[in-house]
Amino acid sequence: MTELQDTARRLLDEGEVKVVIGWEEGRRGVRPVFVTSAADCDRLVFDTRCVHNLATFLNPRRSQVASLGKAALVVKGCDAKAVAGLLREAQIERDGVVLIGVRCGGVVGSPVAPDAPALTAETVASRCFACDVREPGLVDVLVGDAQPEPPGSGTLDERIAALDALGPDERFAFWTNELSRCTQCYACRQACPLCYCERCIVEKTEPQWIETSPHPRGNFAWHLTRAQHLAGRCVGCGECERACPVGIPLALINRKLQQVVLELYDYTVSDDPAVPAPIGAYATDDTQDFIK
Amino acid sequence: MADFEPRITAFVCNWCTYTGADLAGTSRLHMASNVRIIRLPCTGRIDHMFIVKAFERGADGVIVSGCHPADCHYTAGNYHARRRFGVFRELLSFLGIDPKRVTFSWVSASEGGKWADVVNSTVERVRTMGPFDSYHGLVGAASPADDPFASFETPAGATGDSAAAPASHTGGAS
Amino acid sequence: MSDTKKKKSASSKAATPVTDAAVAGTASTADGSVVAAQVADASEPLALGEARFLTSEALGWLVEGLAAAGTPAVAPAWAGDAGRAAGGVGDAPETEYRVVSGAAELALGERLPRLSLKQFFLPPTEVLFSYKRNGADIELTPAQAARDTVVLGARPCDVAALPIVDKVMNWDYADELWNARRAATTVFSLSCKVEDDSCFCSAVFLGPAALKGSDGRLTPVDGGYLVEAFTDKGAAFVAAHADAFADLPDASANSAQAEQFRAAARERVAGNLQVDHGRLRDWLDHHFDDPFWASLGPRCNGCGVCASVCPTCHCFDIVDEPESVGSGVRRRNWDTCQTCVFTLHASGHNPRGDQNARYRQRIEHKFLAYPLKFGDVLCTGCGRCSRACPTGQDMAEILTAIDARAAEDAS
Amino acid sequence: MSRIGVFVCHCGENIGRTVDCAAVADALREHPGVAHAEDYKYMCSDPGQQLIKKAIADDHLTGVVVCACSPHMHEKTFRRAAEQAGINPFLVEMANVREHCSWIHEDREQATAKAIDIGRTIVEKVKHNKPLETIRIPVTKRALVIGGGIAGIQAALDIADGGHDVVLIEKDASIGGHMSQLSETFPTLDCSQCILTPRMVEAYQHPRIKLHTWSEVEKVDGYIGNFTVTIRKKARSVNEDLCNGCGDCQAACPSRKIASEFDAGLGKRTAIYVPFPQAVPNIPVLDRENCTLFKGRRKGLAKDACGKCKEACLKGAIDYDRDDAFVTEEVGAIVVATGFQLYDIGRDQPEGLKGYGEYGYGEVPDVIDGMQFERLASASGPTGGAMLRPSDGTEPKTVVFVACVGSRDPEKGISYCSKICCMYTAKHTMLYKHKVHDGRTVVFYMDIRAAGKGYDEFSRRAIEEDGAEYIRGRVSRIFRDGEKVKVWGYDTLSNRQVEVEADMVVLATAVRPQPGISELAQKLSVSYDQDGFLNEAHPKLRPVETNTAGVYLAGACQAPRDIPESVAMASATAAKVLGLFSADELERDPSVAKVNERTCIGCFNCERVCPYGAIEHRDVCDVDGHVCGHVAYVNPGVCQGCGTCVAVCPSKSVELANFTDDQIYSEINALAGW
Repeated sequence: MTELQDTARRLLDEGEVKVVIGWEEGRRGVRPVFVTSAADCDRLVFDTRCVHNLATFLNPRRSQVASLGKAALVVKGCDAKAVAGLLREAQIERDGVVLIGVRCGGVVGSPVAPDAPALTAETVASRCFACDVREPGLVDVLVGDAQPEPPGSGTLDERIAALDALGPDERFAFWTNELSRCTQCYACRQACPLCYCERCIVEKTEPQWIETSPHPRGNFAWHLTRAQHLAGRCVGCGECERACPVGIPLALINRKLQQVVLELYDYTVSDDPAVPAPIGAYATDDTQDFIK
Repeated sequence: MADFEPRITAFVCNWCTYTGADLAGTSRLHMASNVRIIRLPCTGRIDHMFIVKAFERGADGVIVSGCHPADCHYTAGNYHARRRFGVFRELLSFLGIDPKRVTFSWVSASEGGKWADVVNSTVERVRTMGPFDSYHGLVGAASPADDPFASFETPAGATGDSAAAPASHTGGAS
Repeated sequence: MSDTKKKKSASSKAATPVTDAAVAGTASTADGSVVAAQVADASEPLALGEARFLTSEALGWLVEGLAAAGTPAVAPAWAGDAGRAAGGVGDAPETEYRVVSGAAELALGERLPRLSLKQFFLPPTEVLFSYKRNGADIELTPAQAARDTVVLGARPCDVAALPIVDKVMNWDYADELWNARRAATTVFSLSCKVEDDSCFCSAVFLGPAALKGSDGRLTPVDGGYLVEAFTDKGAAFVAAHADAFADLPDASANSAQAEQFRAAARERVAGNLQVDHGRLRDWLDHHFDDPFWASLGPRCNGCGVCASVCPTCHCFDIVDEPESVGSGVRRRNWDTCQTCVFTLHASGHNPRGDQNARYRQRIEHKFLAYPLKFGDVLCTGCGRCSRACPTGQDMAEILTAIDARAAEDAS
Repeated sequence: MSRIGVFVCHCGENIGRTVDCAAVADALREHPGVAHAEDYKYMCSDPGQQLIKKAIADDHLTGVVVCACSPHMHEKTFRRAAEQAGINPFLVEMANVREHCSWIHEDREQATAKAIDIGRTIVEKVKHNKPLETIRIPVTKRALVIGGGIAGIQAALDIADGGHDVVLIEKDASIGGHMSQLSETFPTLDCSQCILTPRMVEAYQHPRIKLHTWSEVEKVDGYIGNFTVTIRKKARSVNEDLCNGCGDCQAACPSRKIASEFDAGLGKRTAIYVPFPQAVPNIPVLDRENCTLFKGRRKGLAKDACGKCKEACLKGAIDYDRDDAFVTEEVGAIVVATGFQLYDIGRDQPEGLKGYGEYGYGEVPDVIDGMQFERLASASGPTGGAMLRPSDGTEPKTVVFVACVGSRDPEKGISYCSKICCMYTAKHTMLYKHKVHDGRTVVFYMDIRAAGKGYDEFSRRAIEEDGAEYIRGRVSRIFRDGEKVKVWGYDTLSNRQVEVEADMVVLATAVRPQPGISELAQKLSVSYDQDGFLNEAHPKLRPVETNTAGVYLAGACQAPRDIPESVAMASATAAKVLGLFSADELERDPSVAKVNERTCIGCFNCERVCPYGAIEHRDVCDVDGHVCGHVAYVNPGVCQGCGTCVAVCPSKSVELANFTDDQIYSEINALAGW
């Protein structure tokens, strides 16, 4: 912790950055914080409640953040993967941000807790099971103690397997029920570090491909598109699901597509921006059993 | 369901499949009349939204077809399409939209016969699957238990054509 | 019913609203007028009805009976597995308002429902009319009329939002759809035991047992609920389902217990937030460009979840959705001032260029613009915005901060 | 409000027989936005076109739909007609109710209903058609030819003779390529140099040809008609302007034991050298790898270890401090003629090839490849044309030739046929026999592929007149046995093991693309196949074009080619180039992609998928003029209109003209409730 705070203090003191984006203890659990003076660096914390993907704040179109000046970002594994995505897709420049890596052994489901819960198979966020990054790469500084693998929890993959085992009609019923609650508030989009478009396709009229009315038909179109646009890009940070005010299990869809791109194109999203995403590339011998 | 005539929307590339379909015509190969073709320059141009919108507009099945690998008029459009649809197909399936309702095929300009097969086999497959009511009825479909404000929805009839149960539509003859 | 009975019941209930008003009163000295209004609102219907007893079992078969009769009964219910996905460590199971049909679903007085009651009066999407072109002329089918509905056990903060939004829905144009649903719906609130430190109803002229907007009220007592009706609608519902509403086992004891329950709740919530709305409003009025706003924007995702879950946010968007060539539906959908497209001009210019400006808009609409136009505030202190915010924006904290600045300015 | 005109063609009976054309016209007349609908026997006939023109004028049509045949049939016809009537041709679309309807259905009712749907779909599309103008691109009438072999020389001469300037670049010190190394050529056995050298000189002296030898393509920018090519002139250490090719420097050079590339390693050369006496230009290069002076400098010696060539040069042309220089050339077209290399079958192999260690090539001196044999047989070769084997300089009496070494052998990584080996092996047996009359030649082969004018007769002559023994089968092992070279093989016709005691073995090794071809291909954004040969635009109809407009292919860079084919391709590319240069402006189909810079977020997915490299980066500046971001820009001169970029754009900020989202959405929408 002090290591993190000292690093932040040094960066601000030396004027290398104007703001350090990390986590602080709020009135209700931890939350993102924007520290602009060295004096405030002791507010910075990192523990199992730091679930937010801070890479969202690097979206160049978040002018209220950009206007704070050059930033240092505290990143755990999933944040670093998202930063790599932004680099891969030319949204930011590497020397435009300082990355303070924190070793991460997994996080819990929600940042809202009086103090950091211990990680157990029950408390750990199901997505951490699929993450093998204990030490974020790509970073300028790495702080924190070495971390063990997160306690085993394949619940996400188990739920997917259970859905896969159903027939199409049952799956359709499941998702119709889930998606019928969607109000198309787009909190999932806003929370996603890789949904950075200034004008989202859903906001494009002429033509209005996706119906903005939150009836199940519009909601299917929205979530199909969101998932397709994230295929091979999603870092699996689960922020979309956490942001959803009506608890739609979006992580199931994103995780499923992670499994698909791995199986079809042998691709796993990493924190190495040099590795190209699977969509936008191709191999002449790509699988085509589904094409007659 | 005997009188059910599937409605199939086909998205095809201009250089191979569309020309192949032309060849089927010049060869007078008779085939089912349930398919409506939308011509595009290349499978690379085909967006997954086309498929979704086709279903929204009452299609019971969709065909996506273009040049064989290595034959793409634009060298690589079909390769990119192949990847995108490889993923999208899995996505549809996971959300319970039976991928058997979508036929992906390579049909070259010389394969008029294959085009006829693709058309007939797709129509027959979708015919046995029945109309895609579950998707067409999505507006106002949810029951009150699922959808708290369904009781405030207008009846499906009032929300336009495609929300009405399409079981009755009779393909070419309608 | 005999006069004495009527008086008795009237006097026995007189205490309740006054104390609620008193709570509100403590919240604001500068808003005497508003407080007075509260008291008036609250005390007016007291002549009606009398306290009844609804056992938990009776509530169960009342709900089943309504379902059987085809009358939608909306109540807090378990959300089921859905929603656990996003749940935090040790969170209580999610609940939601929905049309219920059985006792097992009911979750009265449990965790605050995910979305407020708003969705039943201003649905996330609703049909205004559908159109169909027949040759030269166009055939319009208007939206379906609202159905008689009863709401059982809603949170006072959700119920209070209804009359607050009524003012917006009727000040220039009378919104038929909203008004029709209001007229067709009978609302029974449930005295609240207060959820957590995000609640601040007592800081916005309300309280855990506020009557605002309620046709009747349930208050937990041993074995069930003490039921009061405050409007004709409320009384009519009780009368229509007399078999479910029994006499109180011990009227005075039960009333005392109910009042005790409410008092304890008021006690718990009062500490969460105290602001002076007069000076707060005044500060907002003169600090449009205050640097303070720049401290709120950066953290905000601009997702507008706060507005989706808010019982009083009422902005909507109107869209035409084609169903084919020449036919389609005109719909009204929820919208929120927190998204960048909300104020985006066709020219590309956006008067609310960043999230700082958008978050300021949220605060100023609720605590400056609405009060100036309608009195009262556009907030019922339910605290959903704080709980739902993915990045931890905290309304109570923000109001405290502004109030502190206001206090400085005042002195 | 749209005013669409619908014209339903009966096509005589072709459509009318199964489709009720009048009914189609009636139905579409009722469709929103249709201002005029009629049917007619032959719309494509002159009276038919007159109907359309009249309606356009009378009803002020904003769009035209012709329900008739395939757009591939008559789209141009009707667009021209509309243009004559004064509306933009791109406001006209065909509804294909013949090939896609009347010809493939029998039920009149269903066919008619379908024809109405097809018509509706296209009407809805045309409502969103926009007037488009043909794209015109200025053309720089100057060509670049990459590679100075026979193909490159031919292309350069043809283009130059056609009246346009040519820049010819060659990576070696001299033009001439492989052909200059050959002794005699099949099937005529005429002396290779005798026919090539004059062409080399002609190219060198041609007033319209600018020659860069010892040079390579560094960078290619721009597009058809407007390429900017950066050329790296490798440090030659000799000033071309001063050198008069006297050769004194070579005479003076102390290091004389360097294997000569020109003699395929059989001969020796000096460090400063002219590759061969007839080299063009006759200007030496200094091989810095093997030069004593540069070896010394690399070791960091204080003072230069040599300098004899500089002393010897009376013109003072030697310049040790010359560095690579870069020149840029503006050209309108590029001919790629980079040729081939022979499969070096030594033990160590790159890119998944296995080599033929079992043949002892590179270990047994008397096992040589075809090019080395050419040098042995050549009058200008290391032996002055005497047939002497490398190991001991004696005359080999038994020579075994092995065909298909590498070729047609997927196991070893190459599955294609190298095409020229059958012929040059036959030639080799003859060249040998003509020099060693009592010699014996044995040829191991798979099949004899002698398709070509006079080719089969030629290979027969080798057998029938010059007594070559052809054994159908593969060779399993070649190894040294004292003075001899033992060849173990198998005769598949007589089903027996064969062992031949040879004095020399000649391997007909496979033809492979030049090293570095993939890098060049990327610079030109030309695709190449799994073997590294460059891809033509269409194997049948566009054999010398590539998918990058303005870039053409000649010779063995596209596939194994013999001399006549290479020359033919070269002339074909010249014809293409001259055609391109025949007009001042190039006309392009306007249905290309365009980026909406207001909503583009610069993720450059489009760039990743564009097959033509048509996407460029554009800076976006804030009000103060500071660069605050980047957006994509589609170069309309390069874009071919496939639309792949549109499908991968997350914010839908690219539109493909005439296949816009609006048009496609409307087509899908038109099918609702059919």
